[in-house]
Amino acid sequence: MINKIRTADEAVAGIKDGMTIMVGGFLGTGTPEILIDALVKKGVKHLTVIANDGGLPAAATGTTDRGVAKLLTAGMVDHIIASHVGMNPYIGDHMKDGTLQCTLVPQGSLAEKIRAGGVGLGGVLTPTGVGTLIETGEKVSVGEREITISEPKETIKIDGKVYLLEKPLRADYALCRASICDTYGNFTCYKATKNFNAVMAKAADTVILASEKIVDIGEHHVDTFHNAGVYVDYIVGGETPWQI
Amino acid sequence: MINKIRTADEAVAGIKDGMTIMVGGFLGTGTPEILIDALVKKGVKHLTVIANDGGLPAAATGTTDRGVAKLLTAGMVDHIIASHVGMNPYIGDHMKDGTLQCTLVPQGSLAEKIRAGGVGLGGVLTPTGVGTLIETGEKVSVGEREITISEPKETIKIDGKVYLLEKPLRADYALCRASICDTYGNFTCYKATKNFNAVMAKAADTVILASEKIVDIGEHHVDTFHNAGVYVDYIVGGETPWQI
Amino acid sequence: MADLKARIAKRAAQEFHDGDVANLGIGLPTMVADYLPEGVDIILHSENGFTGLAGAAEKGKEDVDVINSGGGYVTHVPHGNFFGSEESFSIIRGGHVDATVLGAMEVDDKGNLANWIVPGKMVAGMGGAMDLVVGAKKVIIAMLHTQKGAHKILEKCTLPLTAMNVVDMIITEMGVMHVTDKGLVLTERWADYSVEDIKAATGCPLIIADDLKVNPVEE
Amino acid sequence: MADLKARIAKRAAQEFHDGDVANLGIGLPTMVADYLPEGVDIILHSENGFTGLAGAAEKGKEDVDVINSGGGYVTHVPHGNFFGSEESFSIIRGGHVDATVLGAMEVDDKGNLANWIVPGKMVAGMGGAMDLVVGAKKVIIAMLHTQKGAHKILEKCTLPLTAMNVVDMIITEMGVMHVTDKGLVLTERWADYSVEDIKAATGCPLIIADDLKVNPVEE
Repeated sequence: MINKIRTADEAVAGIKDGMTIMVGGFLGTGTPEILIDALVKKGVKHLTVIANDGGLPAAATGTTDRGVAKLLTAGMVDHIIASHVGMNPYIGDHMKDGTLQCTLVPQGSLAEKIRAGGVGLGGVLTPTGVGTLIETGEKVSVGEREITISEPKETIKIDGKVYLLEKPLRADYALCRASICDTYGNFTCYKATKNFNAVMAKAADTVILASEKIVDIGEHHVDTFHNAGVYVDYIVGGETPWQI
Repeated sequence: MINKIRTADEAVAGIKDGMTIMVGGFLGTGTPEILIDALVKKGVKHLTVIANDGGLPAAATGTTDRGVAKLLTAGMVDHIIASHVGMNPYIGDHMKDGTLQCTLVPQGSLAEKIRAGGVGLGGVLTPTGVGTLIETGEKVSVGEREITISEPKETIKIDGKVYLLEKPLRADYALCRASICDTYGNFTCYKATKNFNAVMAKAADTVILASEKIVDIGEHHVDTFHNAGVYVDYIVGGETPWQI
Repeated sequence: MADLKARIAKRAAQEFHDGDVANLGIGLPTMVADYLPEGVDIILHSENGFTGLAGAAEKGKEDVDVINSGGGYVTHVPHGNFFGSEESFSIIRGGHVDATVLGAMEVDDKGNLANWIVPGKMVAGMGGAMDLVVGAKKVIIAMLHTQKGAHKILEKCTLPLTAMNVVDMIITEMGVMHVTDKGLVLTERWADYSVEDIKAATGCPLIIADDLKVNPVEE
Repeated sequence: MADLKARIAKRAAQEFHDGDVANLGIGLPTMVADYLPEGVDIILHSENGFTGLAGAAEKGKEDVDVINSGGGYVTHVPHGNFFGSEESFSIIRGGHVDATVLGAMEVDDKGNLANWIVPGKMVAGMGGAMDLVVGAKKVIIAMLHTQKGAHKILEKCTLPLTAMNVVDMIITEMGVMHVTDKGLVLTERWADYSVEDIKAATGCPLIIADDLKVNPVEE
């Protein structure tokens, strides 16, 4: 059987300047920290990051940055596509001074756009955002400047109801986190660590899974694993529970 | 806590002539047989049935009809929307004589149309079926007659690629089957009994879940249950493994 | 003020039926869960991926895998269920949430809602708010009637919208209003606010229901 | 004939790489799994909802919860995974199946494929076939070159299509053909069929590769 086990450094070795990467997690819960750490160590630039949020800065955790915040603080990100960035002031500050592009997507649309990218659909027809600046793409003032936080979108009327056409999202790499996986990459994220991890694992050319626990194949009943290992390219062990 | 437990007869009592019902299962595996039996006993007419297939006739199982075949044999169905009907000759025969309407949908599109109906999307933009009679809706000869097996569909070009607009499917009732559920309706279908059961549970006004096993809430770890109980209106116990 | 907020939360709690699936916004809307009528048991949906949200986790007993959409450690009821974000919003957008209770910066008599962005201020992002108000079967705005005297209930929202035509009802410390095709209808007032008080505090025409109910002021 | 089918299956098996995800049609394509080269381990996707499809279940040892898409009792490898139909086709349509091997009633040099319906005959339905050929990264048609002498490889399919422009290569007992922008290119033939034999058995122009390979006939 194909061997997918890698070290974190090996797994992120192919990530290059200018790539688009997806990062699982929700405000630091369910984020693959060991992969992010390896990527910071590697030190690529000009990334586009697709994630729910901007992670948590050290000021919020009381210890260190968490999740995408590490990439932002390291100055590795040119563009973030997310649904909520208010918990990490780095983003607000750098949107303001024009050094970071931020595209905001309603959380449900974000998940569904990623899914569409991963499952071969041409787009998402959603009622969410109709009649808002997510549809029109109009600029928003952030003090002295006006910035773009959403591109204008097509609307399509179906049986009398208006929907936004939200296009699929894909990435070069997805960095995902599991609570448990087998050596083939079948995986499960416990409780609220699920968030974007499974859907992102569908939507990238290369998928890296960092797991708290890796078990031998056949050790657990097949239905223990909520997500299919066929999506996973590399498996990295050693993810730890978040120490509060 | 709200009590969702019902007998099969109680659960199907609200199903009326002319309704649209979804039935989980794949060639008789994962079909909620006790609900179908109760519905046959009740004896409604002019149903539109949405299912993967036409079930298995007694001739194929060697014992009795299974799945949707029971409803068809009982003459309760006017229209079936399915992806594969070749295993139940009743359908071919009655398409031929014009007494049964059959709409054929590619299996992946069928699942995704049901999902779209269940998750509030305006439709599915799929490459599947482009350039085929699933797009054009042209009639097909079944001997002496020509019949319609697909309505013509709109195509939408997105970034240079053509997609079919497949509209959402919803039903008045969904009859689903679980291997195990708790008394709130959180459920899991083991192995290949999953098929259409979870996706259909999203897409109907009333969802009835027949389960092999019902456990008390909290008896199992929450991540044992792959599907959320909020989708389920009624729970019926007593589903049994298929006796070969 | 605390009493007025409790009044609003208590009234909003009356809108729920046993077995409802609900999503409650942070702040005042969260209080609704504390005032459910006897025999009404609802299940709370948490946007970040579960049903069965319960209270904040006790300090030292946190499960690091269980947060709410604000990132705080919380607990869950034993009949809860956890799922990914695409599924979380399938539940929302698919109409499987019976009601949501939220605050607003502005709401107008067409049911338009603005509660996510203020031009010139920091952009935090909408999170799940846009999906929630479009998807929930019933959208209840629970808030103080004015912002330091300034109108929040308007003829037309001035802030960028969260969604169009989504608000079903507005509950404030002054009264209860329903968004209808004809306009905003006041169906209940509390005895300590007159119809004139409410009209003055409202930035759009107010239709007074024929059977306007007057709720007593609780001590 | 059995030998010729084995020849086709063996050649198709050469197209796989270690770790590939594959979906094999019924009949001849299923045989491909028996001829994988040394060191090539693939995982089979079953449309009805799992990865890790293995052989037919032994009589008396069937797991009634494990069927293949034809409804037959089968087994699964321990690193398999089961999922719902929407997920099964997410894997297919999303390009997560590296290759599919299928039979055809007709295929043409534009890569159009017809393998699901014959006007005038019983309508069985397409099942997952339309999604599979659109979604799989590589579509390999493995079949006998003609149907009792009648052409199956055509300039234009006459039967209703399963999908447009999806076929990548065709493997028959006579040779191996690739669908290209220029037309159908014969890249390999078996020694027991001459180029003229193959041209005569083919209903469309055939471009002969400069480096046409001649495969020996196995005893």
